[in-house]
Formats: sequence, C-alpha cells, structure tokens
Amino acid sequence: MNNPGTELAATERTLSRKDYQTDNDVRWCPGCGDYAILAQFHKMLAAIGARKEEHVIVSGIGCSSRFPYYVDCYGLHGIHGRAPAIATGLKVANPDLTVWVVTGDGDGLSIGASHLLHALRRNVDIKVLLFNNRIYGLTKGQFSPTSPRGLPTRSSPAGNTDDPVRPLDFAVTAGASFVARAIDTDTTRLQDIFIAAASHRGSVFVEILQNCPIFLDGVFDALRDERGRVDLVDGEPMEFAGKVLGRNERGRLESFDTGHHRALIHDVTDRDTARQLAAIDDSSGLPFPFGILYREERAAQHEAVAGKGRLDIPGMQRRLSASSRVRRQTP
Amino acid sequence: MNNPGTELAATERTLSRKDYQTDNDVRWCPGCGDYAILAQFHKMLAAIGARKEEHVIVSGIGCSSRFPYYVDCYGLHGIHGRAPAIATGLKVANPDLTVWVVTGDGDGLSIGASHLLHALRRNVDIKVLLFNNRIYGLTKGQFSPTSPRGLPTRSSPAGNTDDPVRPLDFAVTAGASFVARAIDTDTTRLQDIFIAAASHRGSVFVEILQNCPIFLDGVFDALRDERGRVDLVDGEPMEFAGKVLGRNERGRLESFDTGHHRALIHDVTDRDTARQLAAIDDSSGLPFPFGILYREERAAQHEAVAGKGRLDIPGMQRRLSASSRVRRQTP
Amino acid sequence: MAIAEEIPRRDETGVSVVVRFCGDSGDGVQLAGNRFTFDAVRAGNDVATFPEFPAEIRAPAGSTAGVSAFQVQFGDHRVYTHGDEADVLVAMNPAALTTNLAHLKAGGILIADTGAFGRKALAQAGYRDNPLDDFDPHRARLVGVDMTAMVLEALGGFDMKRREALKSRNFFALGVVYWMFGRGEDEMLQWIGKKFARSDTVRQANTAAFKTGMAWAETTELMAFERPVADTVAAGERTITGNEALSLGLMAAAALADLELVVGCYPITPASDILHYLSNERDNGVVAIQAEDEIAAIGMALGASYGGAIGVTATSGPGMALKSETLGLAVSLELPLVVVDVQRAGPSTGMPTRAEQADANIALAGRSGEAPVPVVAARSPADCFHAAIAAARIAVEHMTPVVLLSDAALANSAEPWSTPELADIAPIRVPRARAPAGGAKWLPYARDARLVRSWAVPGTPGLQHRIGGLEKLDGTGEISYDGANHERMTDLRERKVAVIGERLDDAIEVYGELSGRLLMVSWGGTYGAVRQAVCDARQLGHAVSHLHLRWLNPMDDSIGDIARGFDRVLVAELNRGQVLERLRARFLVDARGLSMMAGRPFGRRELHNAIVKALNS
Amino acid sequence: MAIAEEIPRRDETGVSVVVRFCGDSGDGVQLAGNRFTFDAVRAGNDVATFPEFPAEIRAPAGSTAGVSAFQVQFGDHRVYTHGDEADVLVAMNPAALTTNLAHLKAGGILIADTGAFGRKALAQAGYRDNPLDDFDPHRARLVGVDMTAMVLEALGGFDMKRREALKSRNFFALGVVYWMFGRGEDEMLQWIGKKFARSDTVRQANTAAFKTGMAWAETTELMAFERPVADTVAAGERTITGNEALSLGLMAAAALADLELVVGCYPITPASDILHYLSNERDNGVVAIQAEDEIAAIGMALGASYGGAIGVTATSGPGMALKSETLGLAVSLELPLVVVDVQRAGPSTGMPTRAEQADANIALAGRSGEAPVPVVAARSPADCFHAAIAAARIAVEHMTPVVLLSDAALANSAEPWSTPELADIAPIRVPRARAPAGGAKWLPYARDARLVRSWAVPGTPGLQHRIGGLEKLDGTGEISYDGANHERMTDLRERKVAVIGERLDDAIEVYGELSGRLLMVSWGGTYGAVRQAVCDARQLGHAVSHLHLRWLNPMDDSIGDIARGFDRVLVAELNRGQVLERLRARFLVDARGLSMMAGRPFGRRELHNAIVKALNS
Ligand SMILES: Cc1ncc(C[n+]2csc(CCOP(=O)(O)OP(=O)(O)O)c2C)c(N)n1
Ligand SMILES: Cc1ncc(C[n+]2csc(CCOP(=O)(O)OP(=O)(O)O)c2C)c(N)n1
Ligand code: SF4
Ligand code: SF4
Ligand SMILES: [Mg+2]
Ligand SMILES: [Mg+2]
Repeated sequence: MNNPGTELAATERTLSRKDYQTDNDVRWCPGCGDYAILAQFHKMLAAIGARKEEHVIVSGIGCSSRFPYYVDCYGLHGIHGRAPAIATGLKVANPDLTVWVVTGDGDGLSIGASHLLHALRRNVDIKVLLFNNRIYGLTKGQFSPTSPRGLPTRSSPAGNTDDPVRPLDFAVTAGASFVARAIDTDTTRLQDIFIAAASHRGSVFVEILQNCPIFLDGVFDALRDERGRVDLVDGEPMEFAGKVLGRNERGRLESFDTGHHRALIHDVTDRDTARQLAAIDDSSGLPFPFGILYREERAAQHEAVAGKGRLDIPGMQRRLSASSRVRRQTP
Repeated sequence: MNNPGTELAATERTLSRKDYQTDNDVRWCPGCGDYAILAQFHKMLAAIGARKEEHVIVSGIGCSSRFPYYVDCYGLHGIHGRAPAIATGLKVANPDLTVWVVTGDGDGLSIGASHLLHALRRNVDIKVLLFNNRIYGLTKGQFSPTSPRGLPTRSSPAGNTDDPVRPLDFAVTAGASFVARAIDTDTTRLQDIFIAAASHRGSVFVEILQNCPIFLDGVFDALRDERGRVDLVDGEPMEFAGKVLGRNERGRLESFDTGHHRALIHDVTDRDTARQLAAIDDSSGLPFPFGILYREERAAQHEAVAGKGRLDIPGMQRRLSASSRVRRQTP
Repeated sequence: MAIAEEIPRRDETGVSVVVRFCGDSGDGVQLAGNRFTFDAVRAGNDVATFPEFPAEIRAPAGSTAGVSAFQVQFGDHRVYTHGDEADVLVAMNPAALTTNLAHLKAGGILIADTGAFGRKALAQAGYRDNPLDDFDPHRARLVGVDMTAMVLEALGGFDMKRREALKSRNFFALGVVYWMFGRGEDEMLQWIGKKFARSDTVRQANTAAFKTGMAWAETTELMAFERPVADTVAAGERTITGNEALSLGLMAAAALADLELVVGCYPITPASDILHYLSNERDNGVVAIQAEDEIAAIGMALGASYGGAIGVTATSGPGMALKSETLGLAVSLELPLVVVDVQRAGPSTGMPTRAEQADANIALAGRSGEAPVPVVAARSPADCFHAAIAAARIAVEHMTPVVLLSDAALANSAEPWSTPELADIAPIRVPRARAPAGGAKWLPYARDARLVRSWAVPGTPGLQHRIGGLEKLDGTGEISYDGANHERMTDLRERKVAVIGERLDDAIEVYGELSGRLLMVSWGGTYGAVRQAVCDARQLGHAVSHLHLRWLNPMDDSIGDIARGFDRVLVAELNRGQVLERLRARFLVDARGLSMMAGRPFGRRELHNAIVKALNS
Repeated sequence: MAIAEEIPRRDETGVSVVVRFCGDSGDGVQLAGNRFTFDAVRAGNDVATFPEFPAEIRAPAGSTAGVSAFQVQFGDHRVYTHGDEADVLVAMNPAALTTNLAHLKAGGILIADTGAFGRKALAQAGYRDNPLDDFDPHRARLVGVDMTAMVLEALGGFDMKRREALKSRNFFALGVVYWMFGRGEDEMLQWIGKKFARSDTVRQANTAAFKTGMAWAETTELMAFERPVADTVAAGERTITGNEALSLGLMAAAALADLELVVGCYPITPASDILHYLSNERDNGVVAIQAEDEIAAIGMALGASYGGAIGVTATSGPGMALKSETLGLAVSLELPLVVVDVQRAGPSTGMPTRAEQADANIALAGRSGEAPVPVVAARSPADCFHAAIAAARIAVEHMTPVVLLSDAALANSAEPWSTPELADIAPIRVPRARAPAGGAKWLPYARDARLVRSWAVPGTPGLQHRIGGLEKLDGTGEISYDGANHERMTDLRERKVAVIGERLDDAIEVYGELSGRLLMVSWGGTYGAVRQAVCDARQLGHAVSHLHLRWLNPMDDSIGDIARGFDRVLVAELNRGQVLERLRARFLVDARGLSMMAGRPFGRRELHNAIVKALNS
C-alpha cells in the first residue's frame, strides 16, 4: 500500500474505493456498524477523486477510533478525547490538508467534550465524524454520555442515572458551521453527507448512529423505521411517514398532516430551526431528523490565525536586529 | 472567626451579613465587580439564616475563585476548572451540605467546560455561580471563551478571532435544572437569585456579569441600561424600556410594542423559550434577559447514586462470607 | 520499620502441574480455566492462574488475533507463578495451536479438537497443511479427539442449532481434563446445574458434553496424570482475582474506618473491573460514580474525601498521567485519598491488556513541585485485598493521598482465597478534628506528633475553615508567600511521609539469610516469580535471599543495610530500572537491574538463569 | 559529549553595585528599574536584575501586599546574580520600606520619599511611629527627600490632577540615582521623549520630575557613588528577560530549520509572556493559538509537529502535570515537540510568582510507562535564547519531544543582550522522509544510524502511513502486541535519547580544575549564583570547581568521572534533591544536596557559607 512507486502512478488514474483500503485486517466485531461507515468513507474518497496524501484522519481511542488504520491516507490514532486539539494544530500548520476527526460518543462527548466544543466554536476546518453507539465499545460496555437513561451496563448495573447528551444540540450550541446526522446503514445519506462535508470550509459535525451488536444491539432500530425519522432535504417540507414536522402556535415543533400550513420547509441556513431539530431526543415523541441540519459560511480558524510569511534566516536576523535597535523596554 | 466556642453560640442567635465575613483581607482590585457579588452573598446567607457549617464553597482558580476565602463557611480553593468535579464528590459523600461552586468564564467555560457540562447534565445538586467578566483576570488580561470577537488582549493583539460562548445557552443545553443571570451591580436581583438558588434541589447555573475595571472596564455598560436588558419575572410579560419580547410568526424572538398579542409571558418551566432567551447574544439585537430563565424539578444526582446503608465491620464481614459462599465465578 | 526474616518453609517443594487452555474468544476457554482452577482449589491445591485475552476489539472468529488462553499451575505446595510452560495444552482450533504451541513443554501433552482443524480454519491460522497430521511425537504427545463431532452427536437429541451446540465443546474438554486429574464429576455437575439454571437446554447440553468428554477419556484409557495432592497448604474456599480482591479490600477499609466509600472512576483497561465490582455494591453502602474523565474521577474522589468519606479512584497509565495535577492538590490539602494504578504496558496507549511495572516513576515523581506521596504495591492477586487496606489505612491515618500499584497480570490472575476475618485486622483510626478545649482556636494545619493534621469535615459546627492549593502558613493554613514558611512546609510534607515508615511492619520482607552472595529484590507483582526462583536456587544450595518491597515510598534505611550484606544485589522489575534507580540513589549500593519489558510477568526459568548468571559473574 | 574546562577569567573581579527600587505597584518601580538597568548596559556594565511583583491580585494601594520591587546589580566585570543585598535602596512609601529594608546592606544608603510617610500610609504599613524620624545611622545612611512635594511643585504648572502628577515620582527618584552614578541625562530625556510621545503632558511631567530629581541630588551635594566603569566585558545593546529571549530563540530555531513555528499555549504565570510575545509575531510567520487548556495546547503543538511545523507549548507546573499524557504520546509517535516549563514554586498552585526548580522530576519521570525525553535547562535570561534553539534542534534532528526548563526568576530577570548572528549558528537539519529508491517501501519506523526515524509530513505524495500510541512494530509501525517487539522498541526509545549525548558539546561545562576538594554542581538558573560563589571561593584560594549541567537527560558518563575527582560534591538546586538523586543513582557518587525552597534564587553569601562548610566538614 505504501509503495511510493505504484502510489504515485496510482494517483494519476481514477481510484476506486478499494484503492483507499489498507492492508490492515479490520478488527471490528462481526456485524459492527463501523464496517458500513468505513465502506461509505472509502466510496466518498473515490467519488471526490481524493488524492490520498491530502487527507488525514485523526482519531482518539475507542472502537470507532481505529478508523484511520483502515483508510489509505495519512492517519493518526491519538489518545482518548484529544483528537480535536491535535487536528487543530495539524490544520493550522498545514492548511492545505483535508482533516477528518473520527471519534466516539465517549471519546468526543465525555473526556473530549471540551475540546470538541471549542474546536466547533472556533470553526476549525476539521470534519468531525462522531460514531454514536450510545455505549463504550472498546472498554466493553460501560454507559456513555449518550446512553439512554435507565440503561443497565457494567458500570450501571441498576440502570444509568444520567440524562443523555444530545450530540446535535451540543454541536449547534457550540457553534459548528455544518451539522448533520446519518445512520450506519443508510448508505445514500451517509455518502451525500460525507461528500458535502469534504468540501465544507469550517467545523463539520456529523453524528453517525452506529449499532454495536455486542453491547447495545438494536438501540436505533426504531429510527430505521420511516415513522421514527424525518429525512431533511434543503428546500423541501419535513415529511415523514405521511406526516410533516411543523411549528405550533407556541413555537414548538409538532407533527402535522402532510400539506398542513404549519409544515416547515427545511432551510439549512436557519439556525433557530436547526436548534429545535437538534433538541429532539428520546423523550420528544417526534421523529429524529437525518441529513444536513445546518450549514453556514464563516471564516475558518486557520485563516484567522494564519501567520504571514515564513520565518527564514534573513527575516529572523532582521527581526533580531530590529528588536535591539528599538531597544524596547522589557515589560 | 474560627473560634469554636463563640461560633457555636453564634449560630443560636440570628446572624447578620457581617457574621459571614472572614478575617482575610479581600484582595480584589479597587472597583472590581466581585465585591458587590460577595456582599450579596453574605447578605443572602443572613437572609436565609444559614448555619455556617452547612455551606461549602468550592472554587477553581481565578480572581473570582478567591471567593471562598472571604466567606465564613467551609471552603475549598481548588485547581483550575475542576471545581464541579470536586463539588460532585463532596455532595455525594455528604448530601446534607449546601454546596456552592464559584467559577470564572475561563475556569468554568475554558479548561473546565466538560466538567461543568456533565455536572449540570447529571443534575448534581450544586449551585454554580459563574462570574463572567469576559476576560482572564488573574493571569492579567488574556481573552476568555466569552470575550467579544475582535477584542484585542495580551494574547490576541490583533483581536480575538473566536466567537464567544453563550454561558446560559451552554447551561440550558447541558441540562441545568436552574438557570439564571444577574449583573454585579443589580443587588436586588442578585439577592433574589441567590435565595432561590440556595433552596433549589439540583444543578444551579447562575451567570453573573461582572465588571473587571482593570482589563475590560465597562464591557457590560450597555446592559445596565434598561434598553439593553429585560428583567424576567415568572408569570409577567417580558417587558423592557416600553417594549416587550415576543415570538414572531417564524418562531423567533423579536421586540414588540407593549401589549402586543405576540408578547411572551415568562414561564420559568418553559424550556423551549428558555433556550431561545439563552441564545440572545451580542449580535442578536435584542435585550439580554436577566433573572431566572428556567427552573425544573428533577431527581438530583446524589439521590440517584446514593449507597444504601453504611459499610460497618459486621456488614462487611457478612459481605465477605457471602462472596465465598456464593463461590462466584470470576468473570 | 520492621524486617521480617522469613524462615524458608518445607511446603515449597512438591508436585505441580501446568495446564493451558486455548481457543477462540467464543470457545469459552476462560470459563473452562476458571472452573478447573476452582475445583483444584477445592481439592486442596494451591494455584496461580494467568488469563490472556485477545487485544481489545473482537477479532473475527477463528483468527489468530481472536485467540484467548488461560493457564493455571496447581500443586500440593505453595505455588507462586502460573508456570513457565504447560504440561498439558488444550487447543480448541488451529489459530489457538499456532499461537500457543510454544507454551507447551517439550514432551508434554497436546489435546486438540481434530474436528476444528478444517481447511478454512487451517488457512485462517496460516497453516498450509494440518499440523496434527504428522505431529512430531518428540515435541509432545498428541491426543487428538474430534470434540466437534462428538459434541454434535451427544447433543443430537437437543433442539439446538449447530453453532449453539458447539458452544459446549469447552465442557467436553473439561471432561477430558477432569478425568486426567481425577477431579470430581459430581461437583462439576452440581455447578452446571446452578450456573445454567435459567436454560434447560444449555444446562443439559453442557452436562452431556462434560460427561461425554469424561467417558471418552476413560474409554480411550487416556493416561491419568500424577495427581497433585493437597498438603499442609491451606487452600482457599474459592479463587479471587486481583481486581476483585482490591475492590473488597477498599470496602473492608471503609468498614474498618467506619467511613463511607466513594469511588470516582473512568473506565480503562485493566482497571475497569474495579468500577464494575464496586458499582454492584450500592446495597452495601458504596457510592460508585463513572466520571466524565480521569481528572473528574480523581476530583470527585478528592471532593468525597474532603466531605468525610474515603475517596478512591482507580485507573491505569494514561489515566494516571491525567490525575497528576489533582494528586498534587491532594498533597497540598493533606486529605486522604487512594489512587489505584493497575499498570499496563506503556508508554502512551501501549499494550492495554499487558502487564508492566513502569508506572513506579509516575507514582513516585510524576507531579510538579515537591509533592511526596506514599506508594504501596500489591504482590499477588489475593494480596490486593490487604494492599488496599494498607493504602486506605495510611491515607486516612496520615491524611495523605496514597498510590496503590497493581498490574494487568495481578488484576486478572487468580489465587486461592479464604474469607478474611475483619476482627483480626486493626481498625483504622480517623484523625477527626475536635474543637480545642478552652475556646482556643482550631487550626486546620496544626499537626500531631506524627505531623498529621486533623480532619474537620464540612458540616461540623464551629470548625469552618478554608483550604486550597496555594502555599499555606504552617498551622493556620492561611495563604502565604513567605519563603521561610514555604521551606518549612516543604520540609513538613516530606517528613510527614517519611515518618510513616516507622510504623510499616510489612514494608520489607526478607526470605533467607540477611547476608550472602546474592540478594534478589522484587516489588509488586514480581514477588511470586522471584520467590519461586529464589526457592529453586536455595534448593540447589545457593546463598541467595529475597527482599520484597511492599512500599516504594517511604523506604527505610534498613533496606540499605540489608543490601550491603550481599555481594550482589539484583532488582527484578518489569521496567527499565525505576525502583533500582531509587535504591541506588538512596543507599549508594551498586545494585543491578534485571529488567523485562515483554508485557508479561517473569518466568521461573528466566529468573533462574539470571540468578545463576549473577552468581557466576 | 565534550567537557569544556573553562579557564577562570580575569574579568571576574571588580566593582559592582546593587540598587533596589521599591514602592507600591502603582509607583512605577519596575519601569524605573528597567530604565536604570538599560542605561547601565549602555554605559558598558554587565547587569543582572530581579523583579519582584506582588502576588497575583492587585492589592489595595499602599498595602504591604501591593509592594513591587526591582533589584539590579551592575558592574565593570561579569555579574552573575542580582546581588544578595542592596547598596542603595529607594523606598517610595512606608509599606515598601517595611517589606524591603531587610534587603539593604548594613551601612548602605536609603533614599526615601518622606512625603509619602503620612499617618495613613504609616498605619497601612503597620508602623506606629515614622521610622524615618529617628533612623539609626548605623543601620544605613538615610537620604530623606520629600519627592511628593517637590514633584507636585515642579508640576504645578501642568494641567494635571494630583494623583496623576504623583505618577512622575519614579522619574524624580531616577533623577537622583542617575546623578549618583553619573548616568547621562540626555539619553534619559531622549527616551522619555520617544516613550511618551503620545501625551505631551506626561512627557513634560516626567521630564520635569527627572530634572528636578537630578538637580536636587546635585544641589544637596549628595555623594556621588564610586562609579563602575565598563571594562573588557562586552556589554549588550539592550537587556533581555528570559521569557523574551526564549520566545526569540524559538523563532530563531524555526528559521534555522526553515520550518513554521506553531505555538499552542494556555496562559499561566510565569509562562504567559511567551504566549504574549509570540502572539505579536504573526507578521513574522508565527502561529500562536491560545488553547482551551493545557491538554489542548500540547495537543495542538503535537498536531502541528505532525503537520510539519515545530510545535511548541509553554507552561508552568500545574500545566506540566496536565501535559503528561500527550507528552507520552509524542514519545510513542516520535515527533518533534518542544515543551517549555517555566518552573514556579509548588506543589499544586503553590506560589505562582516565585521561582523553584522542583519540576525536574516531572520533566524526567512524569509519564506513565517508559517514556524517555531529553531535558535541557536554561541557565540565565539571555541563555534562554540558546537553550530554546538547543531544545528545538534536538527535537527536530532526533524526532523527539524535548522539555525545556526555565523558571520564574529567569523568566522575568534581565541580562545584557546583543543581537546574535544566526549565520554563526548551525542550521537545524530536518530528517525529511524520502521515497526510497527502486520502489522499495518507505517504513515510518525505520531508523538511521542515530536511531532517528524520518518525518513524512501529511501532504507528501506516496508516503501515506498511520501512526498511533499503541505499541508498534519496529520498522513498519504497525500495531503490535508482541512481547519481544515491545522489549526492542523500549530499548530503541531509550537508546535513541541516550545517543543524543554523543553530540551535545554544551552538555557539561567545568569551571576550574578537573579535580580538587569540592565540586559545586548546578543546573538551570542556579548557574549564576553558583558560579559567583565558586569565583569568590577560588579567589580565597580554595580548590573548588564548578560543574554546570545543561542537559538533565541524557547525562554523560564523564559526569561521574569528573565527580569522582573531588573529595566532596555538592549539588545546588531549588528543590529537595531531584537532580542529586539522578547523579547518585547513575554514578554512585556520594554527592550531597544543597537545597533551598524559599521561592527565590540562591544568594551569594548562602552559597559561600555552604562552600566553606563543605570544605571544613
Ligand atoms: C485516558 C484514557 N482513559 C480511558 C481510556 C479507556 N478507553 C478507551 S476507549 C474508551 C471509550 C470508548 O467509547 P467510545 O468513545 O464511545 O468509542 P466506541 O468504542 O464505542 O467506538 C475508554 C474509556 C483510555 N484509552 N485513555
Ligand atoms: C492548570 C492551570 N492552568 C492555568 C492556570 C493559570 N490561570 C489561573 S486563573 C486563569 C484564568 C482566570 O480567568 P477566569 O476563570 O475568567 O477568572 P477571573 O480571574 O477572570 O475571575 C488561568 C489561566 C492555572 N492556575 N492552572
Ligand atoms: S464492541 Fe461494538 S462498537 Fe466495538 S467493534 Fe464490537 S460491535 Fe463495534
Ligand atoms: S483583575 Fe479584574 S477581575 Fe481580577 S480582581 Fe482585578 S478587577 Fe477584579
Ligand atoms: Mg461509543
Ligand atoms: Mg474571567
């Protein structure tokens, strides 16, 4: 895979999704939702004609975070929760790269919540893919910040006592400039979102609902049903299973019959509605939104902080001389 | 102050606010907003007839975090950002205590953002007072997560490039069960909120806008004006400066003339509206809400996780014998 | 600090056997191994086990990455290690054979399920040809048996899918091994009855498979093994792993102190089981919280300690690194706190399931500023119970954070266990603050003769005070920037830990004479292997003694005196000489390191060779 | 590693004077001190300064907590320290006098603003009576001058409030001191003109105050001081503080390597100024980011290094603790990274503005697992420039994280500074990965003769690879749980750091003979004081030498050889013997520690006494 000879040649021709696979044995459990996500990622790279060397995947620790080992681009498997920080440094140092962050519900929302929050807020141009299986997979089945309340796990034998974090709500509130949701098995939507994410300039947050057949099998089954989900399409009404989402007179989201005058037309630039959609959770009694909830153009962080010019020896010699000439007062 | 003889006697009689002061010299800069907050805190303790030994203030690091040294109850001046975690352990170990957390915009929303998020979400019964001066005071004037975009500071000579965090929005999204805002000089409201916070059972988040005359003097001046603020009163319309806040047909907050049918009546239990109010920021063109935005009753964490009974020697001996009898398989 | 010179005991020689089960993660070899071990203990043997799990993520069935193994040594005398090589290897599939054959003694017995050696399975294991086909009889005696077919046949009458039926193969294998070592059939059948009470089919299937295995062994006249017989060694009522013993020890400590136990943890291999065990003890008064990360976990534990409980947090290397700042705060506050580090191979994520002892450095010196902390290390799975009590005792009685070191091998290995009598263990005294007589002012940083400050728990009327991480004035605890005071406080914090040494009876244990040609030094989990190797060497007449360090800090001067009594000193540790460095610096003895970094405990032979080499050098 | 035996130079004796300014934080004593220092340098003197700020929060004006001080020693020879005691003390108010009088030499000169000694001010300082009233002439010669009144009078004509006018008092004081030491009036007036160009009033007020001060000194025939004259010592063009020199050094390193400089920092005293300085260098290509915390800061730095820049993070003790886990990752990844620790007094929050050297432990050993990291320490403010280049050079050329230690005293003290010629400094070679010839596979963990792997920066076509914190196979970098490989990788990581020692010419510096009665050892900021004290002792004829360690890791064997050449070895450090412990462990020499933990650098006399004591013991 890393044979530079063949590689260079390869980038000249069109690559297929197989070309983006690595030699590494994929070590997820049989039936793990991660496989489907990986396949769509490979496919997306082929679809956009990605040059392998221009993509980097930075991850934390978790089953999901093994992702970089399976994609033949640059990859860094970091430490638990810190991928957004590492990716930030990478992006400002090397702004031409397309930087992906793969994280889990524990990695991104428990130990790494603060880094994720601040990276999204700063609009760092990184694409965060959060694989939400609502459980700690790698450490074998403890509850995570997204685990349903009441869930018995190895660390909550009497049931999880915490209310879950809503990842999309977290991301919109934090200030992500691209917020989307997909589910492992919905290949088309995953593909569309990946392609859109790849070209967004700014902080991307994609929640990917991912089944963990070992520790929380079937937790998303209801959302695979058309009654449990609303597929958002920009400019289209928010229809699902013969109904439509709309805003009632108190300003809240509610389901109405199709064609109702209160039906909402999805507008990816409408942050207020995105906030309401993002807040839908287990207890809302509303279908979960899928697709791109929100998208905004705003200066990305690496542009804002970029240094001007490069430090070379003559330049630095001038800088040093100037500082002595000015005879600046030490503060 | 710590003379136990006189202390015990003192708790029998009614204490005045002076009784809650300590011998420590208060070391904030002249004119610092922290003084006013401290005075109201002392007053609140007197007003609720607080027993000194039942209150504990846990803080992080920052000018604001020196607070515990100035209140004659129990106090722990911790490390930067970690007060919510320390307070959580304290509360579960000793549920009869009233536990306050004093933090700053840097302490609570930068290094400590994740702990704060999770403590609020778990509904830990702690009362978080976040002194927001929109700057790092103690370390002498770097920008903080709430600093205005564009602000030149010692670490952002060309202007801060990040969009600020909205503390109330953060808190409501996180799941705080009591969310309020006050400003240092508004003694009445501060007093009311403190008293209400003291009796709330669950996670309290109070943002206190606090002027730092040294590093960011006057940043809140516009909000001291009646046109810049709306004072929320439960059950009353959201009036300000002859106008009123209401929700327009697109579901957004907007200002209307008083008496308009779209005027909103404040309902502290209405989470959706609280979310909208909390999102008001520098760029909204709306007055900033003050008072209690949101309040909810929900099982507090220390109740959910409480152990049953205490481990004593006979009990533990039984436990040990039982474990051998059962001859449990090691997993 | 007392030195216990242990008289070598008669019970250290005898018969012992090593059995190793291996197969796919789904084959139930851990259950088989544990069960076999348990009945060995019940038969009066001493045992030591070593489970090996595949790396974290479940690998595809049949792959070498998915192989799981369990090794047990049992004997009629004191058994210190799980044994270097197996006398009997049970291999459930080709992947297991290829990865485990090296563990089988030359001339040992290999029991293999020939039915599992199909074409696909062989290919998955990287075999071109079936290795059983012309197995070299000099390598080992092959006992091939088509467990797959026999189990399917025996279970033919049950309403089970093939895949499910095959899950009983481990019981067939157990049947064979039980017969070999004359273990009781009845006990096993009873246990199966209880364990699988909820499913008739599974219970009956396992029973049938087990019986078929036993019958097969009997009919094929499979040689019965020389059977180790229980001797003077009091065996246990059950076995216990290090993590379970450690959890029970923490609970026992809380009981002995009459304090609440509050545990703040963030899951991490191989420490997570401590969180799991303690989460199950809510009915026994334990409060266990899964925190958002390791920093929050130690913060919660420290907050709980401040609030009057025994605050505990358990983690492994990467988490230990994250706890450093808060541990420094605990040193400054002088509050009790137990930080458990179940060491795994590092640096960084390293090899999370593998054992190492390379966190001595971070435990002893991984904080900013001068922040001395007592450090104690458990030496065997069952000893984790006592080490946990020792850690909590010192933490509470001396108002200090304590680091308790275990490791991945201790955590998951098992040892015999008998119910300890808490009445035999000294209660833990709590240095509660009391309002001084005569209206005098109570001072948060006033100290007793042992330099311990007293504990004024919030809620106590009249003792309100403020503490924090800034330097504080000796006595009053007020913030102080005075240089002389800082010097004094630094000195106090140092001496406060040093004086703990005076009361640690168990700090140093010498086995053998107090002088001689070679002193082998161990700490923590290397205890067993070193003791075994020293035993062996002594039986060959060598003047070798064994010094085991329970506490890495404080260290008593007598250690230097002892070391100086030997021509050579060899410190065996699973790192590059971290404790060695302290011994050399402290006592200026030219001790040498015996280092191994292979992610596993020392073997008996490795140590034996090292001893011989050291004696001849 | 080369040993440089330095020949003691003639320039180490001569005349030197210590002046100390003290007053309220608002009185501008730091400005006065810096200005005075600057003109001393311009006059050809060597200088060493030591500013003391009040604890973090602004205390009420006039309180003792709010006192600020600035001490400078200047001389016509090499000046190594800011001096133990002041020859001249300028006190701007009673609070300053009471907290600073102890710093004035017996028989020195005390210049005090008598006008500031009013009733209220005296009470605030805790004086019942005015201490100037019957000042003991044996204690010091009191020069009382009513600066307050004279400044108000001189500035009467300006349109200023009293409070504002009084802000010029520091220029009056400067006038007095400039006259005493014959410093040029013109230079000062020019500088005032430039500095306060933006405000006519302030410029004129300061000018008037300064002239009034000079005139007063002249008319009162205040004795002029014996004036140190510039000698062979090449003085600087300006002064520089440690933090500024360090920042410039990092930039110079980036230029020498032709790499980008990316700095991730979280503010913390006393390291924040590095972030401030570098944030100002955006136009020179520096990317400085204020991260959300220290973990993110080092994460960003590491990410930047991965991306092909020199990643740097700067912090102090508590932040250092937080960086431990990521530093471990950097060791495992083998990427260049510079972690700057500007040490302050600990443990925990400690005394944030005070100096200490107690982070040697955490720098050397504060990580989980075996994670060796080179550690270099700057020895003086201007040396921070060179130490920063050295740290970055080793980081880049050897693909390793490096810890660079400074301290609170170095950070804020100043030294003369002349523009370095970058052409005289060897460029930094970047071990860039190149696609191997002949289509061979590039291996991320293949190494050169110095065991350094090559750097394949993302974006480079054909060299895509994956790295991470799990143990990796030697060469390929693939995840590996193999025990033998782990042993090998551990060994490689250790030797990789050890071999760096072979090329460190500056690692050890011996001043004096290579054997004798006493060897004084210093590292980092204790350099100056130790050198001074050894100079003093040698002048008295003692056989004392000085060994300064620039690198705490790796340490060369020759250090042991040198140490063994002396009867006694004394290691002076502002901690409880952290480097001492390493030296003893490594070389088994009975070195002793000279420890001080008072939040300030050693004094010349303290060291002198220690030397005498050691020689007589
Ligand atoms: C500092 C640190 N703490 C804890 C761990 C152990 N750990 C590894 S992954 C993980 C959580 C995994 O959950 P998630 O992020 O949801 O990923 P998943 O495995 O479910 O994909 C934990 C706690 C670690 N590796 N490092
Ligand atoms: C681990 C750690 N990092 C950094 C610091 C330095 N520090 C102290 S307070 C502070 C920020 C203070 O800002 P804020 O929380 O807004 O409080 P304020 O002083 O404004 O009240 C920082 C960065 C520290 N003490 N500890
Ligand atoms: S444990 Fe769950 S998330 Fe992890 S690989 Fe297995 S199925 Fe996937
Ligand atoms: S720096 Fe600002 S916040 Fe801090 S004490 Fe001074 S005025 Fe208050
Ligand atoms: Mg998960
Ligand atoms: Mg602030």
